[in-house]
Amino acid sequence: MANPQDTALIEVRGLKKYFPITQGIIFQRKVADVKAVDGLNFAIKKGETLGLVGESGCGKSTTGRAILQLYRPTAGEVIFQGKDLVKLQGEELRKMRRNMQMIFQDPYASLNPRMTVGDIIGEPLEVHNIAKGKEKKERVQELLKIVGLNPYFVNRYPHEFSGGQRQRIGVARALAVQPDFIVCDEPISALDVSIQAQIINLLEELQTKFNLTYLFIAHDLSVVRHISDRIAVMYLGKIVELTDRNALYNNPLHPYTKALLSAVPIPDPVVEEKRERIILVGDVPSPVRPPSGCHFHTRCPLVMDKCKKDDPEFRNAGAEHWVACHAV
Amino acid sequence: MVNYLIRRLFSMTIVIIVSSFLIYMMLNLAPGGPLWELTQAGSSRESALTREDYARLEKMLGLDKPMHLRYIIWLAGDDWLDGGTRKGVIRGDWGESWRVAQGMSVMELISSRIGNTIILSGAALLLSLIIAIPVGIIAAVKQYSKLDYALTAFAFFGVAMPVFWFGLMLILVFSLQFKAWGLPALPPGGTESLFGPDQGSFLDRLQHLIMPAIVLSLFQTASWSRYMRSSMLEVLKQDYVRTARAKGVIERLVITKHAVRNALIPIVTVIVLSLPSLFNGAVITETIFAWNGMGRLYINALTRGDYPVLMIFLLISAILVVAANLLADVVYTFIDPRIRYS
Amino acid sequence: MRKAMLVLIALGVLAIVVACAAPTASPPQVVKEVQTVIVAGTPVEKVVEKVITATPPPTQPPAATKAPQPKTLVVCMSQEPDTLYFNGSNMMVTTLTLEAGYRDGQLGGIDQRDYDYQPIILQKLPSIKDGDAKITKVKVKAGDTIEKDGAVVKADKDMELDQISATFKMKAGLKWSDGTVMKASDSVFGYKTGLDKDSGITTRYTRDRTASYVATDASTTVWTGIPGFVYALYNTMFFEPLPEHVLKDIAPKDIKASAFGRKPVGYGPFRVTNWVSGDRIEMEKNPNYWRASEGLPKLDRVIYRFIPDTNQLTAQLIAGQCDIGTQDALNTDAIPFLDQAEKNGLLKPYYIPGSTWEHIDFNTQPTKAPKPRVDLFSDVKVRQAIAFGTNRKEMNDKILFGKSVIMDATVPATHWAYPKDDSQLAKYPYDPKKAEALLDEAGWVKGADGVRAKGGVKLSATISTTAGNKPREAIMQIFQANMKAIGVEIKLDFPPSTVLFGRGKDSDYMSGNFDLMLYAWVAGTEPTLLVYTCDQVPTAALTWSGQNNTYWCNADFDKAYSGFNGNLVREDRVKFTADAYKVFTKELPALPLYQRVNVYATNPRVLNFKPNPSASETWNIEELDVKQ
Amino acid sequence: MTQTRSPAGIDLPHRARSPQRRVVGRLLRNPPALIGLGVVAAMILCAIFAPQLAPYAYDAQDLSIARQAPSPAHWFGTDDLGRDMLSRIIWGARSAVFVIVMVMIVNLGLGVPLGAAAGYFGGWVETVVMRAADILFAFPGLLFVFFIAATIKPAILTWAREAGWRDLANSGYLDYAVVIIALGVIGWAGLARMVRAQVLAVKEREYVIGAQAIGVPTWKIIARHILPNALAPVIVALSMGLGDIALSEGYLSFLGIGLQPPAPSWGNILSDNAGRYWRMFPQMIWMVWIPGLILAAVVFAFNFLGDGLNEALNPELVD
Repeated sequence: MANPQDTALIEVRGLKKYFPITQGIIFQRKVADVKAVDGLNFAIKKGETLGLVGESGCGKSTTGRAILQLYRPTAGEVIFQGKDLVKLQGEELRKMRRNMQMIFQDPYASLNPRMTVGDIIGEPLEVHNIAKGKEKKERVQELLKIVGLNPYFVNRYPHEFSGGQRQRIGVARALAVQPDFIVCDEPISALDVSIQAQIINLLEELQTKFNLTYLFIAHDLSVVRHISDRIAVMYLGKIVELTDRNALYNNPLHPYTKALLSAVPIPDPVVEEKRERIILVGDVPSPVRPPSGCHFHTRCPLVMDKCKKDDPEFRNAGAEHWVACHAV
Repeated sequence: MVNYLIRRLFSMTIVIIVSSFLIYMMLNLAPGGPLWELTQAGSSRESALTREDYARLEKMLGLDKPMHLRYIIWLAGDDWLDGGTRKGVIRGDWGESWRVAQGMSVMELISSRIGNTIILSGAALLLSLIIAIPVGIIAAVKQYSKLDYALTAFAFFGVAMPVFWFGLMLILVFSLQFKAWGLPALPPGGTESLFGPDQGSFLDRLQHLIMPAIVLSLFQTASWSRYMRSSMLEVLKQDYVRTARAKGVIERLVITKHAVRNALIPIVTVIVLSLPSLFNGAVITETIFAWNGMGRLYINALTRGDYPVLMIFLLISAILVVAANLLADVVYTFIDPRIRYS
Repeated sequence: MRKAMLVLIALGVLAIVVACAAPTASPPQVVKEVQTVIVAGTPVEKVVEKVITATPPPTQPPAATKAPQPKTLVVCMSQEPDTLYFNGSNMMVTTLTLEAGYRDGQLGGIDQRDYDYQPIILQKLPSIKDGDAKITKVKVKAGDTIEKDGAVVKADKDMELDQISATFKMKAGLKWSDGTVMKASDSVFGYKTGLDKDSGITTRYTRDRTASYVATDASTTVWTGIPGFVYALYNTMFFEPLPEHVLKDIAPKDIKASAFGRKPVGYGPFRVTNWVSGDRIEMEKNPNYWRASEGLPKLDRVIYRFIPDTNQLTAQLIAGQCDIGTQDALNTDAIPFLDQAEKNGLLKPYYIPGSTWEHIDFNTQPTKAPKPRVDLFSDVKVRQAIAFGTNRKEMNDKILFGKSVIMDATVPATHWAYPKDDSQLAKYPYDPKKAEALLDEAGWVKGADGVRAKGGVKLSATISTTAGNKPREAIMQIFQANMKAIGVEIKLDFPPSTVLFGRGKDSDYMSGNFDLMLYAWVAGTEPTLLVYTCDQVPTAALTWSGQNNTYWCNADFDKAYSGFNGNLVREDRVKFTADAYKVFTKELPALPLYQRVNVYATNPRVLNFKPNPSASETWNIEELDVKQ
Repeated sequence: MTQTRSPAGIDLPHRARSPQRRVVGRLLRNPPALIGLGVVAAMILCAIFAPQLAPYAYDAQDLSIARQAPSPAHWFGTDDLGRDMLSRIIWGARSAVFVIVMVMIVNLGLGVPLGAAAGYFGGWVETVVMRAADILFAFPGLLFVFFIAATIKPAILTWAREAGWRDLANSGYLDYAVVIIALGVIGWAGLARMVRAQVLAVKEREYVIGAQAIGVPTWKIIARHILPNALAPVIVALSMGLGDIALSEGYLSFLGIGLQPPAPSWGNILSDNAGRYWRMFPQMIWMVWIPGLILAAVVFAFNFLGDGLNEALNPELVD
């Protein structure tokens, strides 16, 4: 269990998101679940960036969306500013969205092609009654300036911008309501490498400026290293390791983390030469029927008989280094 | 897939039952009711129908019962209900015609027309395919050329022509004026000659088929060629076509081997969905060309208020439409391996 | 992908197979007959083509001399008979078809031509004068069935009433088409079959009023009416024979559905060989026809085709695939074209003013109707003014191309019931000035908008007729324009016939929910008089089925009618009709317009075609012939 | 054009063009679509200004000049009752526009909200709407329109007459109502299916999720984010379908269950005249060909327009 700290802005307890699989000839009945997120517990401190890393399909995007209630969780609690978001409904929830925002992966798909930049960024201001008319326009221009875009762009359409610029627009939209918490769902993975750094820097700048808290989702460890304070590693709907950035990179405990890290190239030819590559065998198992015991046992180089039977406890291995592995 | 089929068949059944019930209700909504014609004022007191006669007729035809019961009897018979003699539609008793051919069983009546309708619709279907697919391909390959514009204009012409008007003009030119000009003329209508050396021969029937088939196929040809064109354009944009070209495959082969085959996939669905018309026939075309098919039977039954015929007709049509929808989905899975239903 | 092609190919093959296989699906019997024709060839098309152009026909009929060709006549009509069992159908086309394929004569042995009856298979029609029909006074006991005031009732006391009986003698040599001799008992069998309420008969008027109908020998029947039933048509009370030897084991209600319903054993000149449902009925010469020795019928085959679309039918006529276009299929719309085609020698049109006549009914007593309306037409002057203001000649000239005849009374001038001296009848030639004068006189004054008004009520009326009848729609529009000229506002109303003529008090017709109504009556042998009597004014007592929807009730007219109705001698009856028409034309509860024109067309090769206003076009089918 | 240098370092024209304006621009550069637009505009003008444009009243008859060939006084000739054909055709445009607009309203009013709701909410809403659409789909198209016209029309007329609206019943507008109900009831199902499929595709787009994340109310999400991006194929199908509506009215008239005279509609003008005079070749050719060609031209125009819209709305096309 992560320590429920007084400074935690958001706390996730036992979060589960199952997508039902229905079957049935005439009446649809649930036969199984895709256990996309299967019991997560963690907290994010105010002003902190938590990196969430895992392979495609491990449930990290679902986690982000479930926290923001874009997918209603199957079970669990998401305590945000003293309220359990899972219990909120309708208008209450809608009002709450003012404090939490999201930045999307695909800067091309995440902006409505039929709205001008001004309308896109202005929409949150409008729906939360923050600003109207001239005030709204000024605010939008200000936001454009903040994210490093020309404020004259307000009347343009998304198709007239490059990917990096669009992502800046997406950031501006998220910032418009002055949120406390932003889920960054792989915000740079669709961008050119040259642009990625710009966006990362922008996000960092903004964090400092507005005292933001990020959940930063990424599929590889190299990206999150720079921006995260702490990092959680996910495998098949569960967090297998959660700790401080440096602890994770220097002393990974979970064999899966080790394997992931071994795939990250190191920008030092000497070290890179010595880098031991752990190649995982087999595919990621189906989340419909996850392996018994430790989900990772089918691919784990350290697999023991126990792993096949018992699900390892997610425990503190010292210095807030949480891990779920029998071998540790 | 099997589960999917069974589920679809079940929902099909429900859809059909609900639609048949709606049709039944609507038929019975019409003022005057089924016996209206008999009660019309005649010129002499000889033909006046007394109230007792009316009640007796109502009873004979089962119209004295409440609506929902009538529907159930129609559907499932009344031999189990009150010792009646009707077996109901679902057990093969389609009833007897009241007006179109009194006393004739509806099944016999429908089977007497369906052959002609299948011939006509089938010929039109074939004609449409033979013309529409090459036209669509050519228009797509030569997009924005003069030829494309010409073919587009042709297609729109087909869609825009009022069928009855176009049919009359064909008769005028190819039957009447050709004859007046001493050219070999086509028969103006009917399914075959009633006398003459060729009566009933294949050639004779073919001659009678030409004009109605052309008129009937016109709309389909036009719209299918548009479908084919856009489907083809879509495919030509795909990477595998570009790759094939890049590999140096000659253009003709690119078109025939790579593009056309894939472009046909959506067209097959369109064609399958038009299959119910093989049964329904084409009301207007059959009327204009005196083609003795289902469409004419339908209008005849509608104007004469032959309820048993109408009901069965609409029921079969509904079944066919729903079945064609299902078939289209199934055919799709066969020809497009990317789609799987579960 | 290959599968897609396979599906396509399979579809194509299926269509081809179906298209090729289907022709043989018709009954083999037809195919055989067809082949005799093929061997023989036909000169039919040749003749037609010669008429059209001077060029030789494109295809020479082969082997024209090998065998005598069956002479085939194709009669094209708009509808298909619903059955050929005569009791089961009330369609005009059934009557038409039955005249060749079942019976001889229009009414079962009796024909109706020139508004009068002619015996066909009877030696003569009985008459009181000749002694083979008689009226006797009979004593009736309380409880006996009698007719009183037009209704069949039980006598409430002993009394003495008139009773009619008539003797019918059939001609010698009558046979059913299967060769069995026709007997008088077949007529009695026909009568008895109709007594069954489920036999399909919709009217039992005469059967209800028959005391007895018996065969006295092999060729004689005697009809006796119930006491009090004085019936002018007693001489037609010969019931249509049905072949007892064929039908004796079939319940009357099942006859329609039996083979007899579609292939009857009859006594007409032809017999049905094949009925292609929806397309045609084929018939061949009946070898057992009673006039076979006279060389009748002259044709070998007759085909009745059903072509609902007039355009197609005229095209078929010109193409030579139809020989006769019947009146139900052709209408006045086709007149310009038919005249043009006649000029080119393509066909021969016939325009006969028929027994159906159009009229405009006035709603004369609106306050008594179940649905009261503003009183517009109770004043006879208004009715007369409208008559004078209606340009019936123009209607005839423009819409009917001058082919019809304007009517003054409820029968055409050629009808026996029309007064020999019609100077007593009020007539209404087109005279808008007189119309305006009458309206002024009646107190309807023209307002600023050109519409007359009286006491704040506008002279504005709605004229109703059934939807979908083009000539009537045109006539109503002319009427509207005519009325506008004399200051009467007319609105047009085209309800569906179900709404206009529906059942009971809900219909506009019965409930008086109309101002003016345009529709037609049929003038049979008996003139249309009954429908304007006081008895027929629709009331609740009559279950709203009375037919005098004008609500006009006139004692003088009723007196003339009852005199007419209670009299069996034609010479005397005409005097009563003269009285009735005198009242009718002066009072004008309805304005007769014109006789509907029956339009027929034949191929020029058809011989002996003699249409008659009150008979069907093929009444002499046995004498029709085609030029070879 | 002023060029500004964006912080990202890319030159962009300062004036922005909205997608809508780009569509219009593309449409106006497509000659057939322009022709279609012109014909449709002309028809609408005729409909609006029929009383001013028509040289005679549509029901003014002069039997002395019946069935005349086109002349300076009567450009399209006269009909059986000596009515000016040009005037009747101009007034007929009003009927056509009325039917088309009403059917469109019924189709859109039912099809778009129902289809959108089915696609967006899923669950029982989807089940109910889509099964209803399935049921309507099971009725065979035009045959069902004939069926409705033949069965419902007497019922509606009777009801209107009972209610004392005889004039309304005779005005032809109830005939229209029947045609509209018949065509509208059938039409919405197809539209709803199409809208639902589009909505299903669009609702998973990230900008919709983005709008949800922002807290945009549901109706606004549907109206502002989903529908505008889902309607392109609907617009195309609709504009092509409008021609069909005009044709269907003609077919109803041909079978005698459409609009009743003297109300002029292209359908009844054509089926009347064509039925009577098509054989009078070439004497009466204007009676048959003029209304026929006009009806065909309008259907043609709608298809041209639809085709043009199809190309113009295609997001993959760039200027």
